[in-house]
Amino acid sequence: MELKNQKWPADEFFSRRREVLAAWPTGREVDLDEAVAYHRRAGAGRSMAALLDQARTSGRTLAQPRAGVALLLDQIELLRYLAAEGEADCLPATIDSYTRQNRYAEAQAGIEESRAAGRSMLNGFPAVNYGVAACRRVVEAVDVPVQVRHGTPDARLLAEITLAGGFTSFEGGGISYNIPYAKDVPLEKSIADWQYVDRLAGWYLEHGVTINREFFGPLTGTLVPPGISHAVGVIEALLAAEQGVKNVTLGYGQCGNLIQDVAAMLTLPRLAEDYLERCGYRGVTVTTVLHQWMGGFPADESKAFGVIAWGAATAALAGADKVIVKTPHEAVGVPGKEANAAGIKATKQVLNMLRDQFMPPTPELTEEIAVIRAETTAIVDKTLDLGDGDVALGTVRAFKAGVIDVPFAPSRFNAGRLLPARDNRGAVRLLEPANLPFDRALLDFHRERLAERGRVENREPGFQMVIDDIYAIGKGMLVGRPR
Amino acid sequence: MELKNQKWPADEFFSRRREVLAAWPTGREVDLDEAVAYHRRAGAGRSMAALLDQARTSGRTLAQPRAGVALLLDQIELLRYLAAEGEADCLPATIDSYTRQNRYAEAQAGIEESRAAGRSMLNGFPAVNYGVAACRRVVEAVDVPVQVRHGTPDARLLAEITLAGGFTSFEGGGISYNIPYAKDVPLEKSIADWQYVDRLAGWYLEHGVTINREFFGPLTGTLVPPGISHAVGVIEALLAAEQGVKNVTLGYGQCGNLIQDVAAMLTLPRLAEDYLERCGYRGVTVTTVLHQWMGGFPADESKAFGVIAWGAATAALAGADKVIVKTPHEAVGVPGKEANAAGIKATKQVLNMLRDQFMPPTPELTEEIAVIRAETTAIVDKTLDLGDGDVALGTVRAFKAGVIDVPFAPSRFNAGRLLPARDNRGAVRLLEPANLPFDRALLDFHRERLAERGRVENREPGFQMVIDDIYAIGKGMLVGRPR
Amino acid sequence: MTEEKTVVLGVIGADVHAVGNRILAYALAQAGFKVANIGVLATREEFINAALETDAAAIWVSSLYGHGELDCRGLRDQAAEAGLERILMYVGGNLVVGKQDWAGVEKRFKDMGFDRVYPPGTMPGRAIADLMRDLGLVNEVD
Amino acid sequence: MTEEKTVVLGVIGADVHAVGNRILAYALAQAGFKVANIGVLATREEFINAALETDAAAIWVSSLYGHGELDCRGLRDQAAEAGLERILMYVGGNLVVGKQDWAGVEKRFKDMGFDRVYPPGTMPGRAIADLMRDLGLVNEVD
Ligand code: B12
Ligand code: B12
Repeated sequence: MELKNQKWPADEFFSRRREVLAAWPTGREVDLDEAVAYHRRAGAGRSMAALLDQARTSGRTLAQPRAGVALLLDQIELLRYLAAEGEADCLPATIDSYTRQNRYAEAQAGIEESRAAGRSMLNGFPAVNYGVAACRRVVEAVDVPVQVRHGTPDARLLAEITLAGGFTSFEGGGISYNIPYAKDVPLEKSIADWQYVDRLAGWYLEHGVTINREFFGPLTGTLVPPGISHAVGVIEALLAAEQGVKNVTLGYGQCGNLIQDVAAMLTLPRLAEDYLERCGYRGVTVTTVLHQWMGGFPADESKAFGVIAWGAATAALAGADKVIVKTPHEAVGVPGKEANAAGIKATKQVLNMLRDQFMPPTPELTEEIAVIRAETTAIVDKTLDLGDGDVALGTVRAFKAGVIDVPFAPSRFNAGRLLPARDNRGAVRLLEPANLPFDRALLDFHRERLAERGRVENREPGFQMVIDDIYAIGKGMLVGRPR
Repeated sequence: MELKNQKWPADEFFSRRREVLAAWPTGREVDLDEAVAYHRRAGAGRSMAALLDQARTSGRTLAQPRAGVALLLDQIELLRYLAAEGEADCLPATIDSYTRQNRYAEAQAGIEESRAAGRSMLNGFPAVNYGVAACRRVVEAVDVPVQVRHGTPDARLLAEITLAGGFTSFEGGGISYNIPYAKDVPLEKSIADWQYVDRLAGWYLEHGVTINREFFGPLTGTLVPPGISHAVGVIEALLAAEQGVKNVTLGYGQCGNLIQDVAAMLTLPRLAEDYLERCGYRGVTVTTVLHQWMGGFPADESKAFGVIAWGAATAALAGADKVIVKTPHEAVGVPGKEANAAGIKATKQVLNMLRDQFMPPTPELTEEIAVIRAETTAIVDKTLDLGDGDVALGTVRAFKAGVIDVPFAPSRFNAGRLLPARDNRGAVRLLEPANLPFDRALLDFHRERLAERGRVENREPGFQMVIDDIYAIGKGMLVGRPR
Repeated sequence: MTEEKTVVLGVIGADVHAVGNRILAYALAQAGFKVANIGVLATREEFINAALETDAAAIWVSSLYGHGELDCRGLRDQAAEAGLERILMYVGGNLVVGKQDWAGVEKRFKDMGFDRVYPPGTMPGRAIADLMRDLGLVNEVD
Repeated sequence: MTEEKTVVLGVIGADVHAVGNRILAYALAQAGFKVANIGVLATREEFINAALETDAAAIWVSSLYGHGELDCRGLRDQAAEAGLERILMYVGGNLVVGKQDWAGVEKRFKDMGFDRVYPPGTMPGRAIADLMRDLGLVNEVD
């Protein structure tokens, strides 16, 4: 089947399904009708879509950790602890990296080694290996909705098993879970595989079960300018909507400059809604999630708390519907449950204290909003152009042309020519815009902002500046000033 | 001598000095000329005034902890640790509560019990008991300026010993170290005793040694509306300037609403400079300090980090010259050195990340600025009126009349009729303005803001709201909403 | 219900923390007690005199600032000497300097003769419930 | 000075963390080394083949994502089998899952045959200095 942005016909979907479910023995456990009945019995209390809706209408920001370990009982205990002691508003199962690469045999070995070692040797929860019934035990262990978080280019089997397993939200997309998470996976393949996932979510919806679909906004987590991640988010929303998804959450990784971050969070749902509407998708509910700083963290735990709390403050002031929480162990390793709860509690304290506060409009904010809108629109419009109106095809071509280019991405299907750097106030700008389809005004804006920093630091903007910025937050700064 | 705002003549000062120094044996160690020579040798690296100046001109915010223990060597180790591991920009010796009440015999017992118990039984460093030479060992142990922080209505001997002991900054004032810190000390007495301290600082200045004088902005630390603490700060600055002080730092305790706090920090130095100028004091350098939330803290350490980091963010966005740092142990007890360093590190991470960011002007901010200016001006002008132009006399009368009224203060010389509460966005307003000399517009403003909250919470603003607000931050909120 | 029992309330030693004291007084009054509030910077003698004067059923000592261990010693003996052998004595606040093991702190204050010892951040309601029980004002079973 | 020695650089296993790899490559090149960068998602075989092809002096393995312990086993033996008995092998990153005692982690990786093991957040300069020493490119005394 050739890639195009078109709702999969049922026969196509169901014939693919057979292959997908055959890829690992647990695939046999999936029974869609039984799964729908299960979700209906579980009710709204388990629904991420319902919770997000409630957060959005009440102006609250939900706090969600990452959390995944190799062993089932440990996963259950972990989630219970994060709900009770950590006060998490919603929870995840974060999937391990072997599963993400569809290496289920290695994941199995990891489970067994973990049992032997008495500690998790995997960096996440291998849901496929455990299967549907085990997933339901995880989901039922807590009173709040649970989401699947991962980074899987081909997540078809994972989606089948976890959605049948009672999870009500599924993160990822054909771009955001490929370009930062893979080296050799063609976009044609990952987009098609995620059309499958979206079609599956759409199927659930058609049978009365709303699955929330979240796209991974932070991409590589490292100095990604908002215009780029917004464009990817909008495209993934369009792709999902075509397959019948009606509940989407768009994400953004905090960059660190308050004005830029607030502008990013304010523009994100508006842009998505505009494009959904323009492309004829009606009745899609759009919510937002801010990821606390996704790049390198300081190793010192107190300093990490500083970064975490600033992310929480940004989420609150920007009115994010949800915030993904980092932990004081971020620079070192997957957090234990205490460190994980610590991150959530610090976050919630700040969210609650700022619950009734917001960032008032200012000329600086208005300018930043205009820039982000212009950038995103330029990229998405050009992508649609390149695909002759087909966003799936257009995306493949846009990446080839460097019209979308994600900094520091490992994928060879990403041009990788773009270089970001912070300006003098810490906003992320483009040092090397490479082939982004920006007009002169936008390009001048970026150049001038970086030139300003260069003048202050008395150096030419260049790769050393980029390196300094990559290390900066880890070393207790935002802008990587020369020493 | 009757109280008036007039520079003490030398003979008056020196005859008082004899009594002061005779109050405890270590008083004999003070030799002013030798002390001046000592300060000159020590140089600018030890000068708090020089450091603050540098912070102000470079737009940086200094981080300073509280720190005081009973035993000398422990105090030295503590400060060294907070400089090296905690990365503190300047340091304090926080004085114990017996010394603050001039109970030197009890402080001595506390030192001895601490030696016996092997842990500090005092909540601070009893500098008077240790004397001049020991103070110099403390000051010399670190490379950064060290300040005396306390809460002493009669701090004359403490000032003599610590300033001769090489400290270059001294906190307190005749109002701010009486009303929140005493029950039975008449303002006539505390103001006169602080005129002595200011005269002493003035004397040092006349001999080439700048002593920075900081006033204790937070007062009772509990829902003090900025107009009140600003008025006290301005008055203390005027009183100090009259005695020849030329380097003052005005303080403010974070209330928690960003806009209100930024407005408070922006107005504070402007108001002080305006009044100093208007009253004829030239060449006084004014800097500012923000205290991270001074009321009840959450017991959970992660949540405490959230409060700390939000205070740091506020200080940075408001452009404070210095921030006084809380610790994750705040709700429980005087922090050990690790907890203390942790608070500083979290703070510095945020300060550094926000160093190049600021809160842009907005209509909300402009309104808040106007309110704080109007309130402060109303109180200070009425105080000057009441004193027939003499601010010292006026202050005594203003407190008697409730023209200045500090919420929750223990002093019986404070009217104690005023009640503050948060509005719907968490800004601190007046529920019961009692006798504050506010015009109708200001009173309406406060009433309307609280009525708005009342409508949202569906209850009449009243004392239960005040109690809820007192507990709120400790329970993870800013506004004490009904459960 | 409380038969207008009186509680003497104060903050001992050189301690000026006034906020908790204000709230405790309000909460006790709301619960129907008479409150003899001697406020902050209260000496042991002031506690005892107030208890004698008001024929109090209990003394509630607050100490927030860390010197509680030094300030509270001898209070029980002085009370006994004054003829207040059976008066209830509670203490609460931030009783010692720093974050210490609570069991140890509680024991030290119980050894000083306090009937109940409360950790930092205790909500008034909890102690008032204890007081009603200790005074036999509520049925133990419910 | 470095006589154009080659270092094979890559991120092992199912690991896609690309940022550190990019910076290490840049830093090694700046220090005068030739870099054979096999990038992320690198298998043990790819490391060994690259080392053979480029006659490399050292292999630098990165593992950030936590599975390093599972992925690195056998690399030393496979290298020996391929005739690379004496090649230097360094490993660095976030080698294990979670925050673990560093001495234990270091020992486990040394036991696997790595010559040097670096904790999270190691700056490239430090390891490059070690490499120059191990390759005899600098005088031990300075
Ligand atoms: C950015 C990031 C990501 C990005 C990566 C984008 C990309 N493709 O590059 C995204 C968001 C995609 C991501 C995904 C994941 N990540 Co990640 N990620 C990070 C993060 C925040 C920063 C990494 C980074 O770029 N640092 C900056 C660079 C310059 O530093 P560096 O990578 O540490 O490398 C330097 C040194 O370590 C050293 N070094 C490295 N290797 C070697 C080798 C030698 C020989 C020497 C001498 C030195 C050396 O030199 C380098 C240059 O200075 C770290 C945590 C942190 N450090 O703060 C987590 C972290 C590495 N990620 C982690 C995990 C678990 C994951 C995920 C599984 C998702 C999850 N559960 O959260 C997936 C895994 C995907 C996969 N299959 O690999 C964990 C690993 C946990 C562990 N070891 O216990 C970390 C530590 C976070 C955590 N505490 O949980 N991640
Ligand atoms: C506000 C405050 C101040 C204000 C007080 C203003 C005033 N006059 O009231 C100011 C700024 C002036 C101040 C000064 C000082 N403070 Co102070 N202060 C606080 C703070 C932040 C909040 C106290 C408060 O008002 N809480 C709200 C009220 C409602 O709660 P509460 O006081 O805890 O009381 C409740 C319960 O404890 C309980 N309770 C109290 N007593 C009793 C008794 C009984 C019988 C029962 C059943 C219950 C009970 O019920 C109360 C009502 O709910 C606390 C730390 C915290 N808790 O977060 C530090 C704290 C109490 N202060 C402390 C110290 C050391 C000082 C100073 C020495 C300065 C310094 N080194 O920092 C001076 C001392 C002055 C003096 N001579 O007493 C320490 C005490 C340390 C210790 N015990 O180890 C604390 C814990 C901070 C810290 N971690 O260092 N402080």
